Amino acid sequence: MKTGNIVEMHDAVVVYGDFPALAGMTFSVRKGEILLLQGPNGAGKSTLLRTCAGLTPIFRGTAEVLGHDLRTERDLVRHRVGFLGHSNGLFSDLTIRENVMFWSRLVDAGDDETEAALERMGIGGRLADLRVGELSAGQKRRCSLANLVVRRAELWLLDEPHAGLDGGGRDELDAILRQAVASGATVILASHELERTRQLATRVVQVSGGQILDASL
Amino acid sequence: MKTGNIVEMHDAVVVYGDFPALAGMTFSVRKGEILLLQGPNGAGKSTLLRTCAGLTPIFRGTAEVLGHDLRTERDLVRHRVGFLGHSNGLFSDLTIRENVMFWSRLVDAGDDETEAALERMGIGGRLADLRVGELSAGQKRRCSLANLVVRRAELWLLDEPHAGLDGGGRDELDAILRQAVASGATVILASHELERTRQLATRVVQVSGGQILDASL
Amino acid sequence: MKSQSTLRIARVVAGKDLQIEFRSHVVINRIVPFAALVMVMFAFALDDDLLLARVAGGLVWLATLFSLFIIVQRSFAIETADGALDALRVAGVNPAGIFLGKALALVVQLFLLEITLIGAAIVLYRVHVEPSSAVLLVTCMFCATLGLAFVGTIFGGLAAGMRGRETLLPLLMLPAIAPVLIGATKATEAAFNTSGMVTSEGWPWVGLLAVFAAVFGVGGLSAFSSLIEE
Amino acid sequence: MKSQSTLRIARVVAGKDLQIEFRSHVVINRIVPFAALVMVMFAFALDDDLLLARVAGGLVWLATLFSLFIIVQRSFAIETADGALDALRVAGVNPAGIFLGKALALVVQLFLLEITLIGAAIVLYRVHVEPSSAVLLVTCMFCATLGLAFVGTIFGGLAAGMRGRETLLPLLMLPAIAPVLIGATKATEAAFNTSGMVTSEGWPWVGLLAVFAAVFGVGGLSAFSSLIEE
Amino acid sequence: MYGDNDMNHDSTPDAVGGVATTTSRTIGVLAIVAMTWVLVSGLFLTPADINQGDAVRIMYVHVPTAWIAYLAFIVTGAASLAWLLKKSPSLAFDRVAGASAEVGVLFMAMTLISGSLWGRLTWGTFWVWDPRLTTTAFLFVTYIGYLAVRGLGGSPQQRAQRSAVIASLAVLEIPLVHFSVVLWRSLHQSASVLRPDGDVKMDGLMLFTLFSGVLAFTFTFLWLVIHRQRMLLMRDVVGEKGLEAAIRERRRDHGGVVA
Ligand code: HEM
Ligand SMILES: Nc1ncnc2c1ncn2[C@@H]1O[C@H](COP(=O)(O)OP(=O)(O)OP(=O)(O)O)[C@@H](O)[C@H]1O
Ligand SMILES: Nc1ncnc2c1ncn2[C@@H]1O[C@H](COP(=O)(O)OP(=O)(O)OP(=O)(O)O)[C@@H](O)[C@H]1O
Ligand SMILES: [Mg+2]
Ligand SMILES: [Mg+2]
Repeated sequence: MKTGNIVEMHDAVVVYGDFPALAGMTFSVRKGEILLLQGPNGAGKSTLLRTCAGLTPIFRGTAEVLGHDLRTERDLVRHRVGFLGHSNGLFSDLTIRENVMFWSRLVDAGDDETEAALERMGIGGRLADLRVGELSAGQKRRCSLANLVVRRAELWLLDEPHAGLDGGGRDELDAILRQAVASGATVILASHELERTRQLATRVVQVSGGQILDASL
Repeated sequence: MKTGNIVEMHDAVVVYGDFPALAGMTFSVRKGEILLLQGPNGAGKSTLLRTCAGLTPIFRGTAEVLGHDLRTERDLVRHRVGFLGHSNGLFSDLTIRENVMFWSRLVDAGDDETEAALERMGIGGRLADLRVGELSAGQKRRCSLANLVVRRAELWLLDEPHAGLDGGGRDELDAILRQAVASGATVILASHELERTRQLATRVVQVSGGQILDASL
Repeated sequence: MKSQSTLRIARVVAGKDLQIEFRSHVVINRIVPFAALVMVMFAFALDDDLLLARVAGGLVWLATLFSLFIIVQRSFAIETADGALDALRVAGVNPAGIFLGKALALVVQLFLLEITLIGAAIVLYRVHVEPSSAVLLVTCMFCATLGLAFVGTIFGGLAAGMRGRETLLPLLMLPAIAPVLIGATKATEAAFNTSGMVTSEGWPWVGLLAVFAAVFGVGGLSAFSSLIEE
Repeated sequence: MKSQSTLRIARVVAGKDLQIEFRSHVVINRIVPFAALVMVMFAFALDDDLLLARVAGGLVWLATLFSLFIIVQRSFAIETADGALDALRVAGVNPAGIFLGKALALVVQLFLLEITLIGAAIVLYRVHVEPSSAVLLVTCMFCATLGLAFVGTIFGGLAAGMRGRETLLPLLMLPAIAPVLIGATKATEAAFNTSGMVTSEGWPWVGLLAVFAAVFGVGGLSAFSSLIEE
Repeated sequence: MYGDNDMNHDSTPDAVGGVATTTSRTIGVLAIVAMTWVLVSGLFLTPADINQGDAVRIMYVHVPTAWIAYLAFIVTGAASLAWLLKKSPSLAFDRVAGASAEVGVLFMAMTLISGSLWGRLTWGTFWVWDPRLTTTAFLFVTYIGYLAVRGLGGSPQQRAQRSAVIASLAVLEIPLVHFSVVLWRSLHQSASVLRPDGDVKMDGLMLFTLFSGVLAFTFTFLWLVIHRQRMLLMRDVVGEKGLEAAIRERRRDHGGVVA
């Protein structure tokens, strides 16, 4: 079932042990959307994002991301997807710059892009040479966002990306996401910051009990 | 210098290695306040809270909490203070109930209080018997809040307590704090959720560069 | 009153640790087989029956030692994984109580392990324990276990806060534990009547173990608070 | 092209690991002393020079083995502490590349360690290495190190995602590594001309080590993706 | 597709339920019959060994359990490989692998115990430093580790994936155990092989009894695996009813608070 959609999920079931965290999810995301997943704690938002990122296998049903079936062609999807979960994925013994450098090397991005990303997230200059282990919660979050920026992904999956960021950081993040979408990317984010993310999102989806309740515009 | 104040800090300096995270802080908190610390990432909010909790030693200056000098009488303070940091302090191999039980046993609280706290945080019933390792981010946060509730502290130090909680959880938390204050406790919290916490707080303090900028009402 | 509360805390903490073990069966399902295999490997590496019986005592305790690293690491991974130790500190939970509690849990798990290993030694290394030396053996195990548990808790708590703890812990513990290793080895060899030792020669070593345990027990009780405070 | 990118990834990953080691000096400052201490302790426990020289080879590799547990644990603690491994997986970074990279970093660190230990053995246990057997010794070290690094990376990656990994890792690794331990011991004894072995007898064992390394190298390259997946 | 395969494989009662029960019932009966015969013949009909005396009767348990344990681990390895290699395998492979490994560990334990008893009677000791014995111990612990990994939960695919890799590596140990004696002798100069293998003098009946023992344990193995993997099937809620019920309940759970 090839559609132009970035994400196409049909009756997807994801189980942890014997608990169906996703209880038959059906939804689709069009290119250029900023989709906001909202719902109570334990609804299944993080699981949904991890599934789209190919981190958690689907037990039943089908899921296509960027036109590839997640079960068979996951590897073709991965390098085009950027994922930010509850953890930052940083190496605490390295400095901010070294962390971002590591990622830009992996994706063959130039050092100038690294510097640009650092500046953008306001962790250039003195901070850039601090061990990540010595950073504050928000500074760490900023660093992992910089890692994400240098990846230039086509599909951004963000789990509570605003958590820990200060006002300025949140505005910056919103700007980055809008810019990414403008340049052809698609964004799905889960968040409890309704006031802010409702303005950011082009569509809001209610997740609860492991399924989509209603998709209101 | 005995004052009636719950927290009395004067020119307090806290250093990590050679970096002064708190660069001479002077401020005081009166009984029954809900004090909101706000400021940019890396301002020193978490450090300030950890210092008040006696987790981080003072390098210079003086700090009194609940009328006791933090350097000499920290042990007299501790059991009267409740602290919630960026991490939850849970045992992931135990169930929610066992985690909260552990704390209530430590403080000699009754089992009924445990159950009450669980109900209150919406993690009773089926959830209460799940391994904490199997919980969602927000459910974990709720559990650590339940741990805090059973402690019945006189001074609550909360670092971004709303992070990860859904709308309902945030309202519940606010209610809990207001109630605690009503029954004689004092609350200091750091947060980036300005809209919400501004309404909750009785006083807002701007922290930046390891200092108090201005104490506006 | 203080001490009374110390004991209560200790009971709660130990209860929690054993509950976790009971839940995850880590010691039973993983560490015991590991230790047993270590002994098989030692024996095989030496492959010389006479020699084997001679060094049996040493091997038992060497295996215990390496398992101790793992058990201690596990015991404090529980506390630090999600900042629970911090939470205990802030809550002003009596550190002496925490120390006793964690040590107690370690004692139980270690004892279980050692019994298995001694059993393995008797089967694998063909050592004999006369009833007369059984009491020596048990006392030795008891004192050694106490010593190991106390040292383990002290350094486990010390390393808990630090980064790279998985590498720091063994380095810190090894020298501190060497005396136990040697004393226990000698006493056990005496109990086994191997390497030319007779039972009676074992008791002085047990005395050493007891003193060692006492020293580190007292040390831990008084110093643990300053250890987990950074 | 694929393999080319595999190698590039491997270089980046290994570079990162070594950079971290260079920053934190964990192997130099902690594990090497630990291993050396282990050897001293063995010497103590056995206290019999003839015997010691005889089992020197085995002790070197036993010490290496126990250090290996720590190094591997450390190597993957880096990746899992803050979910970096997850990030690498999602980013679709070629798993074979990650495997090679981590293994390579391990090889470097292990080799450093082994040289120290052999040196220690020569000093502490008074073993002699004729120039003629030096080449055997080096080849043996090389093959054994590869084998250990591959096995370590495979099981390190496997345990990385799991709870109670600090206890799971040793249990899984020990049986897999036993052949290396035995083979390397025999070869080293041959190189030392101890326990009645002459240099020439060492080579079959080195062959065994080489086969072992090859098997686990290929296995790791092909299976690592399925290991760190999910 | 994982899911759907699983559904038609497991959901239809006669896929596992029906067929399995009839088959397993017959197998169970066969197992009992064969086992009884082995007991009778092994304990009473077969002669005692010239130099080993009645101890030799242990052989009828020792050898079959050892061989069937091999078989079990090979089955585990095969199922695991299938899981790894097939593009979209069914979880049934994983369950068979797990069940077979459990039974294998059980049998290997019996080999170890019967062996050490036998050793006590013939060599006067429970254990000798024979490569066969040592490698057997390694093999045993390897699969204990395998079961430990399986016990860790997470998503079924995750468990299957990880344990499958271990199983397909671990199976390589079996030739190591089998040929250890030969290997050791060829590599190891001062070969400490205390026992030339299989030099037990056997008359026809003994041999026949031995192989009927092998048969009996094979049936037992099959019976246990079939039932065990069905229990595992019950445990992961793959059975359609289980999953559907769980999904329905999950859908009803709105965390108390939903806008
Ligand atoms: C703990 C002690 C023992 C263990 C772990 C053990 C293990 C094994 C294993 C794994 C096998 C299967 C070998 C293969 O076919 O690959 C085996 C076979 C056999 N064992 Fe044992 N064994 C032990 C003691 C003994 C003793 C004491 C005897 C007799 C004196 C014995 C006699 C045999 C015989 C006759 C076979 C079948 C022929 C062969 O394949 O070698 N075993 N044993
Ligand atoms: N362990 C540490 N070692 C060295 N410096 C540290 C350490 N922890 C924090 N710092 C520094 O102290 C400063 C204050 O950190 P703190 O966590 O208090 O900030 P914060 O106000 O909580 O920021 P955020 O809003 O991001 O949580 C930061 O600039 C940080 O770089
Ligand atoms: N590792 C796990 N094992 C078992 N169950 C799990 C696991 N992780 C999550 N769950 C369950 O799956 C459900 C969904 O979890 P998920 O993290 O997706 O919720 P969420 O929507 O992200 O919640 P939150 O808003 O708190 O982050 C929860 O009920 C949780 O109990
Ligand atoms: Mg979540
Ligand atoms: Mg902070």
